[in-house]
Amino acid sequence: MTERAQRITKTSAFVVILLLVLALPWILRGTVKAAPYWTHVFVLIGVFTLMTSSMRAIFRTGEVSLGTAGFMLVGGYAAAILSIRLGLSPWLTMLLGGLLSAAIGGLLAYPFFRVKGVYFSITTLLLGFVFLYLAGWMDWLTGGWQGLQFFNITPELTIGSLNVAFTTKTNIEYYYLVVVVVGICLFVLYRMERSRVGLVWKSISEADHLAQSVGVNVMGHKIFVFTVACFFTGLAGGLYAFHVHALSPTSTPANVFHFFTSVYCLMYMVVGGVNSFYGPLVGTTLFMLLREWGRSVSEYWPLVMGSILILIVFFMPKGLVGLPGYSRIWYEKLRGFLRRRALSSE
Amino acid sequence: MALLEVRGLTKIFGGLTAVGDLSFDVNEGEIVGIIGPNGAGKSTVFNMVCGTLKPTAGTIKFRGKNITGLAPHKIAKKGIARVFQGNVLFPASTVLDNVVMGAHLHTQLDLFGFLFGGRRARRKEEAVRARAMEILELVGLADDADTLASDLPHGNQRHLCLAVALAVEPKLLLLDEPVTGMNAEEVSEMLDLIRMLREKTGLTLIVIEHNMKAVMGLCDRIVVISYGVKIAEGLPQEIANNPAVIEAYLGVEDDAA
Amino acid sequence: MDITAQDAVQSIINGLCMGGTYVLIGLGLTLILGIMNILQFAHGEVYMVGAFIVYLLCVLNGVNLYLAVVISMIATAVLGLILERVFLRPLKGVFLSYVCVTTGLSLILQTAVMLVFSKGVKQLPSLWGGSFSVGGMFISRERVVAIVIALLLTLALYSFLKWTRYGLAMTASAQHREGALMQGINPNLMSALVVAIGSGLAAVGGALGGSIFNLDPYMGGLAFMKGVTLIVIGGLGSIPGAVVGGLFLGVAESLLALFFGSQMGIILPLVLVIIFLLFRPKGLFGHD
Amino acid sequence: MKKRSLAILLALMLVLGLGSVWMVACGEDEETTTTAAPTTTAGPTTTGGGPQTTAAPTTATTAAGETKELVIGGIAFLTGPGAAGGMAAKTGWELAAAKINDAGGLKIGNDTYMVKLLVEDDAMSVDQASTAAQKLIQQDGATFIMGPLVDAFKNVIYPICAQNGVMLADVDTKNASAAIKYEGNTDVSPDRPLHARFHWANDEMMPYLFDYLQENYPDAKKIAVCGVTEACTVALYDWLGTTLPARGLERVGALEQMAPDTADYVPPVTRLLSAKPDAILVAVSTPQTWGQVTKAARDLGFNGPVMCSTHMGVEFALMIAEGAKDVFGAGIAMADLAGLPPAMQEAHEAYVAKGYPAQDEIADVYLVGYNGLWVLLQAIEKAQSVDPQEVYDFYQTLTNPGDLQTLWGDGAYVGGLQSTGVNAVLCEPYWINGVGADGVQKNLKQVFIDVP
Repeated sequence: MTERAQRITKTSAFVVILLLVLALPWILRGTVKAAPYWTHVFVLIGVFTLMTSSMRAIFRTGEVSLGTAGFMLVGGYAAAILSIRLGLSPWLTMLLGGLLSAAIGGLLAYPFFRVKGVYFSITTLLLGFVFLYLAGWMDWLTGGWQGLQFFNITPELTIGSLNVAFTTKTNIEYYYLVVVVVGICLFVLYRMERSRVGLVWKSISEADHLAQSVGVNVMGHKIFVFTVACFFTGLAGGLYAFHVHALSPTSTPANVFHFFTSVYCLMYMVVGGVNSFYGPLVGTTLFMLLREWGRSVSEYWPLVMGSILILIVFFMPKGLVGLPGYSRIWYEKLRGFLRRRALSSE
Repeated sequence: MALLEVRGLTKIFGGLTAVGDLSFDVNEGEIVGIIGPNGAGKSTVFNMVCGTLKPTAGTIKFRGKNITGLAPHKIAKKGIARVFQGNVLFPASTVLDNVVMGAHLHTQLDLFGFLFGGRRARRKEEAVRARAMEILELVGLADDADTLASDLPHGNQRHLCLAVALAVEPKLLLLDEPVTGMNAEEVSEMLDLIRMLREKTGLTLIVIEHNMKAVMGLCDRIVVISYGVKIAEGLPQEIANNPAVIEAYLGVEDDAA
Repeated sequence: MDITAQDAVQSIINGLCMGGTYVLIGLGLTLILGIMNILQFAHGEVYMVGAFIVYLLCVLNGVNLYLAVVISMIATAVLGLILERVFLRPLKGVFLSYVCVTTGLSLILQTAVMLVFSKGVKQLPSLWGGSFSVGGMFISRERVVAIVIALLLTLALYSFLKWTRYGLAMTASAQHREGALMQGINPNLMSALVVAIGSGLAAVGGALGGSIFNLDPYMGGLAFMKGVTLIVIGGLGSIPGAVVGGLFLGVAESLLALFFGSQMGIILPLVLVIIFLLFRPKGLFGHD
Repeated sequence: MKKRSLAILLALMLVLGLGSVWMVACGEDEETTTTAAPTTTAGPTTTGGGPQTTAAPTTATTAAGETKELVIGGIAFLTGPGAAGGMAAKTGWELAAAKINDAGGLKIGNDTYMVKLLVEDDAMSVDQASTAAQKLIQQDGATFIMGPLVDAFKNVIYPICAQNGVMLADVDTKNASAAIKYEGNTDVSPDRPLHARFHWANDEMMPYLFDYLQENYPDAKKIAVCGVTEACTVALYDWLGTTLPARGLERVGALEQMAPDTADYVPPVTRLLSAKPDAILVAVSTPQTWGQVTKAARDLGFNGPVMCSTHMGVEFALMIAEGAKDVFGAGIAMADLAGLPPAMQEAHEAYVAKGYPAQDEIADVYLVGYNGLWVLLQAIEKAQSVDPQEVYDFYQTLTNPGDLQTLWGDGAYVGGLQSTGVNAVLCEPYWINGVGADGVQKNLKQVFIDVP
């Protein structure tokens, strides 16, 4: 295929997917019985895609952050508390939640990046727990383990005479909100990765000492990417908060702010394909849909999840994104095998 | 004024003196060799010059400015590049990308440029790539521009390391054991390359090397250290006949061989 | 509220006991981290499996508790060997793959145990029921037994590492992997050995934890977190570090909980550890 | 891909996205009329406020003697730690549904309704609770939702139920009734139509526990209070500050809150005992708290009574605190089944027949679940309607003793007129179980929980 043809295929695929994403609520309305419910599921998928992609941005510099859920908690709680106590507009508080998360991430990034690899993962993991316990402990601010509820607070948008409330009645408005916000964030991440900044990240993950010796401010870049990722994660938290309208730090592994959410994001990332920008998108969408379809066997879900993860690591290191490539290899292998058998039987 | 002035450089690791009160100068255009037995502290000296390690005491001046204890990337910006011991590369990147990364300081990173990369930024990027190709031609790797760095044969990887460092466009280049693990033919090829570079670009070089023969043939001046202390300095012939040096080397010749 | 000095001393003793179980899980984690450079996310689940094997033998089949602990230790060591051979060894050193495979394993083990033993909270018989009083302090007998067992095992491990050929090789590998390779130490053998030993110790920790507190398929997560915290305090791959770190963590939690309430007993050690990490990233006994 | 094309696509995306929002906003009015409602198999009609989505019309008048399905949804935590409780509640619901279905279903008018029970997992997470509720209501057509077992999640589910005209039935113990004011209290109130409570709350149970304490441990005057870290625990503690002195008892020491993930209960119990209490009250308990507190207290040499106001079989506490004595609380001791009402014995036979052990630590939870669904089905049958609003309205008229039957005994009715302002709280008999000085687990006393 020529380069031009390749580009055309890619662009058209992108456009088709984009149109699908935009038309989704209307498709759902026409096809399934419980459209608001499925729209709600896709809203959650959008939020988690943003978290997974942010995690992957940090991973581009070679470090695995396991504090994703913690920063989501910071963003979500900050947005909710500011809206509840100070009556600020959800639009503003979502942004402020992201900024607070970014500020905390940026401040902690320097000490955290002084350690590398396993140590960095451990530190972020512990930080996630600190946030979780703090949210439970500071009950005068966060409502404690009981959590916060704020059903009366809904983002609203007024353009001229038109007033749109992003309610959970049909979830459609909120879906488009998530599509737009997550779309912009993903676009920023995409542009970063494909630009020189992305090349620098890659160089840091491959050989940080060498990168440093050719003049790359390794620490600066790591702090930058961590801060940006924390901002997006916090923003995801805000989006989550105003969709579910309740936050609870219940300390069980299933809770959304628990460390396991970070692990699940890691899984979505790896299963989708860690080397591709589209990996987190594919991984998150497929897995969360799978989980929703498999509700009736939800107690077996962690087992399925773990098994798929291990199988993917062992047999498809490029993740699901690499599936076309694998299928060709597997097909070739099968053909070779069949031919050999045919030859031996003759 | 010397290009690099090292005065009283000392590094102590938990009570153990790795480098003690080391002083030497490097003049513009020179090739200086630093030799010494295993564990003499040669790499520690490099690490301190490059900023990877902070000296316990002493100063390092580069072009008259104090650079002691600066962060590595700032030192690189001042014009000191380094080739690491072993083949330290960006293994999963192409040969060309390796050199492009080396030219990092000569590219522009603006905060919003990456969002809507304009024509100007693209033109700049193309210029960097063209320059990288030139450097690859210089070290003889132009044909392998699109191969992955990790797929190159050992000798070529060493050349690529050199190319990456050259892309920084340094005033001073530090080479950590550039010919270790090479056969005689590759060694002479590498030495020719280094000499050629100096003639073409007027680079100043400091070389750490085990291979005495290579150092003798290459360097203008040699500093010998043993257990972190300078025991001799001078022209190659003087060093070769210095009894202290011979003793220091003979003492470890057994396990080196 | 008046907390007497007696309460504090009592708390320290209880903290040491908690620390003992932490040490047992932390030793395995830190050795695996030091020698294989893996954070074994499934180690908490190995701890849990060890406890459930004791439950299976002792409560469901009436085997003597102490015998059951020994059998569980061996069985879990074998489980460790299998995990190492099948899942960890084939992944040659890719950090992300290790994280994924071990977290995957932890999910699988959790769910498998939950499906086999059902979800309810369970309890192992007490190691030695009741408590005795010394100078007005009440000290629970089973906690004393737990400290003694933890210390004995730590000593045994220490002498193994200090006096035997394999032990010395293991210490060498933990301190300097490349150097050990050059000395002709078989890294695969070392990995297998260290996972087996670590898993066995974790199983005993699980049994102690399960009889003092209670058992459930999700208990490994918390234990893992404690183990991770203590290796940050003690330093990567360091055995004295793990012991000191574990006991320190146990006592700190206990005392902080006594003076500031049980919430602070959980949060403050974590905050302290993060601050600690900023000033001493290599831990108390860590090395470069 | 070209950079510019991406920028254009982004702009396109923005425009389309905003456009779609606009379309939604404009199309809102006509949508409600044209969209097919999520047709539930039961076909209830909603009288609840506003243009709602549930509006399907097959009413009971169509044909005589039809057999239909009544979909009832349950939400509980089925995964993760503590899943045992959720699973037990699910089992109880299943047994109650099976009992009604085996007896031929509910006879409403000329129709027979078979109960179709669907239980979803809330995974202890607010978004999953919300997802579960939306699925049950919209996809499966549930018109009554039971659960979830955690108070905080009821707040998440209630708006979804109210929006869709679905009745939310609290079948589990409440941590605190509406009489206890604190932020986030989810108890029934006039502000929460379509929300009914089918079981007692901890503070409604406590007076009977104190009665028992004063009868059997007359010397125990000073009571230390602890519980899990929750807003309601603090509120209950404050409430006890005035309630206890009125009975001649004294609340001593500070409230001791046990954070989730607490491994060692000795430090908090040491603090608790430093006030030198005669008795300990576990005001709000997780499955472990009661047992762990008892064990720690006994290890620390405390010999006074330890009581718990959350419903729980004493087996559960004794499993952790082996051999402890003088422990009692609200719940049923399965070891002492003989003296219990026939309805409960029958339920337990069905439970054992399903393969569960006769002496199960979590048997109490399934009984509570069973009881809740049974009462709900009684209310539906008495109301002679499957419409949530009608059932809810009728339920509030069942105020005569004996209007409803429960597993713990007869004479139950709907009360709570004074405390909540609506008659949506069930008053029922219950039991105090525990271990006395003789060390035998038994059902100590039957009480009748009467909400004023």
